[in-house]
Amino acid sequence: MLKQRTLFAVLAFLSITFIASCTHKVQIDNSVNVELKGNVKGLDPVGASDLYSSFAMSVVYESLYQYNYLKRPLQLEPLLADGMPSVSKDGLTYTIKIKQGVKFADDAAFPNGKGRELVAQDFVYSWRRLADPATQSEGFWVFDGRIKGLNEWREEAAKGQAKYDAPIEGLETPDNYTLIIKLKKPYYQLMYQLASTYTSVVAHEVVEKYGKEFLNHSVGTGPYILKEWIRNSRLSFERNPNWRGEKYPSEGSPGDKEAGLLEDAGKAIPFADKVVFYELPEDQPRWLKFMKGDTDFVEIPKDNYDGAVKDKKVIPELAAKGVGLRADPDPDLVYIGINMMDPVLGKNTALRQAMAMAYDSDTYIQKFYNGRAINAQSIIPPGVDGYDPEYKNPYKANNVEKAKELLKKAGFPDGKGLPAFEYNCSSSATDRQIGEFFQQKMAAIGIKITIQQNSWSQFIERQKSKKVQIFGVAWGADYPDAENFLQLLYGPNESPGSNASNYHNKEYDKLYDDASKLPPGPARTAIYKKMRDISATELPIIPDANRVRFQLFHGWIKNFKPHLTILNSYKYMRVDMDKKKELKGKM
Amino acid sequence: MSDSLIQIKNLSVEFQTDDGAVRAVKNISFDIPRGKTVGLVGESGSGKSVSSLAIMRLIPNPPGKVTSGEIIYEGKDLLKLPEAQMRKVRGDRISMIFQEPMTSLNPVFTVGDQIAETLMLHQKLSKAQAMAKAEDLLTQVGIPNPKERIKSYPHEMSGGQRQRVMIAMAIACEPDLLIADEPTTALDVTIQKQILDLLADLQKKYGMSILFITHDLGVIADIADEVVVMYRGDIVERGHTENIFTKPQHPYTKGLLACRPSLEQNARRLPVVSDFMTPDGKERAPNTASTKNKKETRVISEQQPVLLEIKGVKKYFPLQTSFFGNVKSWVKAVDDVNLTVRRGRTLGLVGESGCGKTTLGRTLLRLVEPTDGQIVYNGTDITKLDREKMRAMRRKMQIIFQDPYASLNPRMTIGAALMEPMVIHNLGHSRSERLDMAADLMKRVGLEPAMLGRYPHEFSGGQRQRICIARALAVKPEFIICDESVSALDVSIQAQILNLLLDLQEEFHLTYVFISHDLAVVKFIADEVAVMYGGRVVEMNDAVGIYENPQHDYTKKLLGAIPKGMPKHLL
Amino acid sequence: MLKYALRRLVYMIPILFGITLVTFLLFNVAGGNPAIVAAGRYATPEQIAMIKAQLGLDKPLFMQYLDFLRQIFTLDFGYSWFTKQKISTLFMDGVGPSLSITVPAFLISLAITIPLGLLLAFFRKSTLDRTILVIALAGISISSVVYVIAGQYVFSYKLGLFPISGWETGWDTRWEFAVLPIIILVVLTVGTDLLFYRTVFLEEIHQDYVRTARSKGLSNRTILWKHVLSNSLVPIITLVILEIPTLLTGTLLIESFFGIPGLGGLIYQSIENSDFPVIKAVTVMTAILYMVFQLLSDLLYAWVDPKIRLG
Amino acid sequence: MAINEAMTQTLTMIEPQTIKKGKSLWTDAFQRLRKDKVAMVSFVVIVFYLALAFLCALNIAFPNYALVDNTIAYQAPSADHWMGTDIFGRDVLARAAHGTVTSLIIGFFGAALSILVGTLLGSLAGYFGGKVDDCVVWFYTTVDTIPYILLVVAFSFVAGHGLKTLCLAIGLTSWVSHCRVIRSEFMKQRGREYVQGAQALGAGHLRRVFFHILPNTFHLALINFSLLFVSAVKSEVILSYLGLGVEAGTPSWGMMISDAKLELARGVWWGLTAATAFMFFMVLAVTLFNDALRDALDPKLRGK
Repeated sequence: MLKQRTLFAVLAFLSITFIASCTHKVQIDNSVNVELKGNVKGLDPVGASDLYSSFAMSVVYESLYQYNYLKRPLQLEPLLADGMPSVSKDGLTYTIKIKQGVKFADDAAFPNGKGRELVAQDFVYSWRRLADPATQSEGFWVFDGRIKGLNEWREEAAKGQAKYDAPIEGLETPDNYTLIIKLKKPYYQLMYQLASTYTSVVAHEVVEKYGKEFLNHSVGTGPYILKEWIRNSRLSFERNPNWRGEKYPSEGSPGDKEAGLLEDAGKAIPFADKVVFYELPEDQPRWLKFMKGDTDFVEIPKDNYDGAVKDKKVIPELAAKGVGLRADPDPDLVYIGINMMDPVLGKNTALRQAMAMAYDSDTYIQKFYNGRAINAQSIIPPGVDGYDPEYKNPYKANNVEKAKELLKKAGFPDGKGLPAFEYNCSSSATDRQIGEFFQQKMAAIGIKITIQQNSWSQFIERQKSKKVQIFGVAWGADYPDAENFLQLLYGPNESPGSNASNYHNKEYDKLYDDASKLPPGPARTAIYKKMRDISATELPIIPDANRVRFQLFHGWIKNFKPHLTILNSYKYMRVDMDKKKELKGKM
Repeated sequence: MSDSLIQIKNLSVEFQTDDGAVRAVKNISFDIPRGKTVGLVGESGSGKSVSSLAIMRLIPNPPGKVTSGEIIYEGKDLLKLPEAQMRKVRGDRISMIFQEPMTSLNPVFTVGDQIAETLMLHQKLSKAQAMAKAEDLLTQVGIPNPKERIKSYPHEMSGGQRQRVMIAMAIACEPDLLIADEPTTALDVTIQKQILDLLADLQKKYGMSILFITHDLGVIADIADEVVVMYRGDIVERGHTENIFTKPQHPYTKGLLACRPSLEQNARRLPVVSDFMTPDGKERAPNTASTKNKKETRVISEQQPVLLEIKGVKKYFPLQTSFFGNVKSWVKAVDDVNLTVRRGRTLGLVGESGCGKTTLGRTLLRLVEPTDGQIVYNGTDITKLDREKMRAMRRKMQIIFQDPYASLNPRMTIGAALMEPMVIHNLGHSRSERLDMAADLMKRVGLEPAMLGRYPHEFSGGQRQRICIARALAVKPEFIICDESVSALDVSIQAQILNLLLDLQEEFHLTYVFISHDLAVVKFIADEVAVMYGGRVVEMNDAVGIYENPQHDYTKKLLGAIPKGMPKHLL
Repeated sequence: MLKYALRRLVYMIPILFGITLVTFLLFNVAGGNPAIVAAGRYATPEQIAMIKAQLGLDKPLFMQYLDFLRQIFTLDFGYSWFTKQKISTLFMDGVGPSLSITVPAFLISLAITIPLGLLLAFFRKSTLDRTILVIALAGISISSVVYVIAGQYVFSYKLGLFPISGWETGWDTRWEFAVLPIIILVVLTVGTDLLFYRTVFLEEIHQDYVRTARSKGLSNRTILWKHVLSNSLVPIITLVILEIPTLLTGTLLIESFFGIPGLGGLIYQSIENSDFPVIKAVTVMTAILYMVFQLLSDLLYAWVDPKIRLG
Repeated sequence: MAINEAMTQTLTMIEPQTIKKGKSLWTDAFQRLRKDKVAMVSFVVIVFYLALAFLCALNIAFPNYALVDNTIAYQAPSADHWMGTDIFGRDVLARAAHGTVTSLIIGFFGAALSILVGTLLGSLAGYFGGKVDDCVVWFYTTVDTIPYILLVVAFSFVAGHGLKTLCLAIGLTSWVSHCRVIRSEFMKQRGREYVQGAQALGAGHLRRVFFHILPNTFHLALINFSLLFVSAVKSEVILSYLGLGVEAGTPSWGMMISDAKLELARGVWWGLTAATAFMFFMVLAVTLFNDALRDALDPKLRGK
C-alpha cells in the first residue's frame, strides 16, 4: 500500500507540470525581445566594459551626443547637448550647451520621488565617478591624461577618500546649462567619447542613496526604466512615463527610404512599450529561441548559417514565415597577434611574412563565418577613414610556394631548426577549432604549432603579462575612427595596454603622434595610410577578417537597421502587432 | 500412527553449487510423536538443519531444492501446500528458533513489537491485546520486569535473554511443534542449562512436540525422549534415548559417544570415530588398549622447573572517555592475575565468555600490551623488552587461535605460511631446505606434504587447525597458548586434535596454556586448571582435584551446569 | 545526544579551517593576478596597481587570509570582482532556481529507485533483475553531456513540448521551464542510485532476522517493506544526506545549457572569469552545508538505528 | 596413534617436488567468471578496444584520422566516410577510433593514480589509527567537500591544459572513495587472527601490511579500479565541455561530444553518435565486467 501511494503521487506531480508546460500562452505584446551572447554584469555606466551590459544600459542612460540612427558613415548628433560644441582654434577648449527641461526618471532618491531636472554639474559628477579609483572603472581611458587636472584629482583620490567637491581645472560649469572642457593637448576623438556609455550621465542623489547596489538600480534620463532583472536570465525594461520625447530621424542614407526605414520619419519614439533582454551564452538555445519566435532578431551562429541562408538570401521556408536578413559590415578586425618580444618571432620579419603568406583567410572565413566576412588586408577595417577597399597586402596572397621561399629566406628552410610555437586562445569550442585550423595551415610549410587553451580571463592575463607567443583575438571599434585600430600597434600602449604584440617602431609611433594632432581630414588619412603600409610589411599582427554581421529578423520588427557602435537602437524599433499575431502562429 | 504429529517420509534435498549438485539429505524418514522431544544429532554437514528447514519449507530456493519425499502433518503434505496456506502454518502451528540469538531478532524493532507481530498476524489480536499477551509471554519465559523489557531493543539484552524472547515469539500461538536448531550452542554452559529447563517446562505446559537439533550429545541426553543420529545426509540410527546411550548399534554412534571427553572418566587418550568405523561406514574393532590407561595426575618432577611466572598482570580497557579524552571508567578485563606454568606441563584456563581468559592469553604474548604487572619467561620479564629483543623472544612463545578459517592468510599457500616463520627467524639456509622442513612439519601433524601447494579454503576445519599447529612448531617453540583451539571443531575432529597436542607435548616436551570454556576438554588435557571469573582467578588446583572437590561456589555452579552426558534417570 | 552533537561540531572546526586554507591557497597562490583582467582592454600599469590596492591584493598573503576568515564568520563575502555584485545576493538568487531543479528530481528519483531496488533485491538473479540491471548500466554508460544536448534538441526544439531555455521567478510560472531539466536530471541519477539501493537491500535480505520473520509466517511484502527497508535506512540516509549539498550547487551542465540562473551556472561563470571571491564563497558555503548535513545524518542514525548509542 | 604411524610410513616415499598446484582464490574467481556469459562478452569487447587502441597508436588502424580536407567538411555518412566528416573534413569514424587511445590513457592513468593515492592513505589511516587516522580523515574530508570542478580548474591553472594535466587532475581528485574503502577494510583486517598470528610469529608492521593485509584488499582495488576507470572516461567528456579537455588536435570523445552542441542544430548528428556509440560500448563492457568481477571476488556472495 505504501508503494502504490508514492508512485501515484509521483505520476500526479509529473502530469500536472506536463500539462502546464504545453499550454504556455503565446505572448503577443508590444515588446522588443533582444538576445545577448553573454550575461549582463551590472547597469552602472562606469562598469560598461562589456558589450552586453552596454546594450542593456543604453535604454536607460544617455550621454551628450549620439550617432544618427540611419546615416552611414556614422555621424554624431546632439542628444542631451543642445547643439554641437564650439571648439577653440587650438582645439583645447570645448564649450557645450545642455538641453533645458530634461528630467531624470522618477525615483525615491529624489525629493518627493519626482525625477529632478538635468544640469551641467551632473556631467562633471558622472565623469569624476569614472576617474574615481574606488569604482575600479575600466573606462577611465577615455579621459586618461586628456583633461586638465583630472589625473591629478585621481591620484589624490587614490590616497584616501575621493573629494567630489574639489574643483577640476579642465571641467567648469559657469551656469546650470553650460559645460566647458579644457584639454592638455588636441584630442579629436573626444566627441566620440562624449557619445559612449562610459560618459553617460547619472544623478548623484541616486548613487549616494543606493551606494554599492547602484548597479542594480538604474535611474537615467533614457526612454525606458528597469522593471525586473532575473540575474543570468532576463532583464525587462518598461516605457519611462515622463520621458522628454524624441523624434524618429526624417532623413537617412541612400536606400533607407526604399527599405521602408523612413516610414515613421518625424514620429515620436520610443514605439515599443517594453524592451526585454535574454542572457543566453550558449549558441544552440539562442538560435532555437529565435526559431520559436520568442526573440525578434538573432546573429546567425556559424553552425546554423547553412540551414537558414542560401547565397546571401533567406531560405524559402523561413521567408514564408516572414523572416528577413540584414548584412551590416562592422568596424571590427579579427587578427592573429604575434608577440614581438619573442626572440625568434620578434626579430625575424621574413618568418612572420612566411606565416602570413601560408595563412588562408578565405577558407577561415568560409569555414568559421560561412563567407560572412571580408579578407582583411590591413589593420584598418572598413567603415572608417583610411580604409581602401582596393588595397591588397602582398603577404596575404596565401601562396604556399612563396611562403616556403620566405621561410628559406628567414633561415629555416621547411621549418628545420624552428622551435614549436604556442598558439593561445580561449577555451570555447569554436576558438579551439580556429586554433586547429591555424595549426594545419602552418604545418603545411613545416612550422610546428601547439595549441594552449585557457579560460577567458586567464587568456587575457597571459596576453597582458606578455606570456603568449601567438594568439587569436578580435578588436571591435569603440568609436568610428581608424585611430582606434592603429593604436593597437602604438609603442607606448604595449601590454598591459592594448598593444598586445608589444610592437615598437619609431617611425610608426612618430606618424601616430603627428596624426593625433590633426582634425579628421585628408592630411590625417594620408598619415593613416603610411602607418598601414608599415604594419602591412612588418606584420606584428596578421590581419585575418573584417566580420559582416548577418542577422535574421522577424517580419513584425520595423525600422531595424543595426550597427555595432550604435548601442541605443531599440528606441527606434516598432512592432507591427497584427503582423506579429499572424506570423507567431506559424512558428 | 495416530500419536505421531508429523511423519517425514524419504525426504531428500539437493543444493546447486558451483561444481554440480550436492545431495545434503538423502531420503530420510522419521516421525515426531505428539508431546515428545525428538533429538536430531549429527556433526556439521550431516544435513540435520536442512531437514528441519524443509519441514518449515524455508530452504532458500535458488541454491536448494527438495527433490523427493513427503511431510505429513494433520493429513496434509506440507511440501505440496500452496504458499498462502503454508504461511498460515508457519509461526502458528509449527514455529522455529535458531542458533544465533545476536542476529535472529530485528535490531530496529522493540522486543514487544516483534512478539506482538506474530499474535496480530495469526490470532488477529489488536495491538493493545497483543502487547498485553507479549508481556505475559515474557514472564512465562522468565524475563524479569516485562513491563519495561517490552520497550527495550534486542541489543539491550544478553544472549540468553534474547533466546528467551525467541522462545516467547515461537510459543506465542501455542504451536503443535517447536523446531529448535542448535538454540544453546552459542550460549555459555550456565545459561544453556536455564534455556533447556525452560524448554522442558513449556513442553509440559503446552504439550507441544519439540524437534531439538544439536551436535552436542550431552544436551541430547538431558532433554530428548527419542534420538535420531544423522551422518552425511543419512539416518544411521534411531531409537529411545536410553538405548542409544547404553547400547549404540551403529559404529558412527559408538565413535561419537566414545570420543567425547567426559567429566567422569580420566582417559589418557580419546578414541576417535575412525577407531570404530572405516571411512566407508563399515565396523572396525577398536583396539581400546591405548585408550584404557588412566591418566594419573603427573607429579611435578625436577625436570619441570617454572617456565612462566605471571605476577599481578592487569589489563584495563577504557569504557567512557570524557570530552577531552581522559578516561572516566574502565573495563577491568584482567584484574591482578598471579599464575605459574611449569615446563612440559599444561595449565588449563577455564571460564565463561567475558571472564578475561582470552585477553590474558593475548597479554602473555604482548599481542595486547598489559596495563600493569610482570610476565617473567624463563627468568626475563618480557614486558620490559624492546621491539628487537621481543622479536627474538617470540620464537619461543606461540599461539593457536580458535577460528581455523580466520587464522590462516587466505591468499597464501600452506607452504608459504609454514615457511614464513622460518624466513622471519632465518631458520634454514635455502628455500629447498625450508621446503623439506615444511614437509616434515606436515607429516608431523598428519597431513600429506604434497598439499603444501594448496590454499587454506581447500582444507576442512580440522586440517586447518593442524596447519596452524605445524606453523607454530616451525620456530621450535617451548611454550604454546591454545586459545579455544578446538571449540570450533566437531567432536570427532576435536578428539584427533587433542590427541595430536598431547603427542607433540611428549615429543617436544612443550608447555601449554590451554584456554577453553569447555570444562570436559580442559579436564582431559590440562595438568593444573585455573578457573577465571570477572578477570580474576577464583580457584586453582590440579585437574582431578578441581572436579572432585571444587572450593569456590562459582566453580561448583560451573560444574553443575554441564550436561552429564547420560540420560538423567540412568545416573 | 547534545554532547555528541557538540563534539561533532568541535570536530568540524579543523575541517572548516582546512577547507578555507586549501581554497585560499588553491586560488590566491595558483590563481594568477585578476587585477590585470579587471583593468580592461586599455589597462595601464598604474591602473592595475590601483585596482590591486582596491581589491586588497597588495596586502601580504596572511592578511588576505585573515580577511577571508573574517568574511566567513560574518557571512558577508563582499563583492564579486567581475560583476561587482554583492556575493550574498548572488548566492541567494542562485539557490532558488538550483533547488527547484535538483530537489524535485531528487525526490522523484528516490520514489522510483527505492521500490524498484527492493523489488530487484527480492527477485535477485531472475531475468527481471538482470534486464533492469543491464538497462540501468546502459543508461549510465552514456555521458550526461549527451543527455543534456540531445534532450534539449529533441524535446524542446523538434517536439516543441518544452520551452528551450530561460527562467521565471514566479513560483507558478517556473515549472514550465523546469520540467525538462528535471526529467533529464532524473534520468541521469536514477541509474547509479538504483544500483546502490539494490546492493544495500541485497545485503539486508541475507540477514538472519529475515529468516526469523519468514519463519513467523509473514508475507514477502511485509518482510520487504517493514523489516528489510527499516534496517536499510542507515545506509540509505548516508547516501541521501551526502547528496543534499550537491543539490545546492545545482547541475553545472543543465543550468549552463538551459539558461537556468542557478548556483551551478554561477560557479561556471566565476571559474571562466577567475572571479575568486565568488569561487571561494561558494566553496566555503557548500562546505559548511555539507558538514551541517553530515551532522544531521549522524543524529538521524540514532533515531533510525537504536544500536548506535550517541554517548 | 595407530592412524598417525600408518600415515607417516606411507608418505615418506612421496618427494616434496610433486606438490600439486592449489587453486588460489584468484583462479577460483576466474573460473567462476569464465562461466558467466555476460562477463565473457564484456571481456571480449574490452580486449577489442585495447587492440583497437594499440593499432591506432601505431597508426596501423585508421591512419587517416588527421587527414584534413576542407572541401568535404561536414559530409553526411557516405561510402568512403562511414560516419561522415567533421568541420575540417576529417573522417569521424577514424577520429572516434583514435579517441579510444585518449580515453584509455585518461581512464587508466586517472584510475591508477586514484587507486595508488587511495590505497596509500587508506592503509596508513586504517592500520595505524589514532593521530594518523585523524589526519588522513581530516585531509580527505577537506578534499571531498571542495566541489570537484573547482579542484580540476585550480589544477589546470597551475599546470595548464592537456592530457597529462587531465590525468593528474582526475587522478588526484577522485581517490577519496577508494581511500575510505581501504581504510575500513584495513581496520577490519588488522584485528583478524591471521594478522595477530603473524605478529606472534615475529612479523613486523611492514611484513604484516605488505604480505598479509594488502593482498587481502587487492580484490577491492581491482573492483574500484574499473569503477574509477569509468568515471574518469566520463569526466573527460564533462571537462572537455567546460573547456578543460585535452590539447586541441588530439582526437577525443569528449571534444567530439562537446562540439556536438554546435553541430546538432545544423543537423550534423554523426559526430555525436559516433563518439557516444564508441564510448557507450566500452563503458558498458567495463561496468558489466566489473559487476561480474565483484560477484566472483566477493567471498560473502559465494553461492548465494
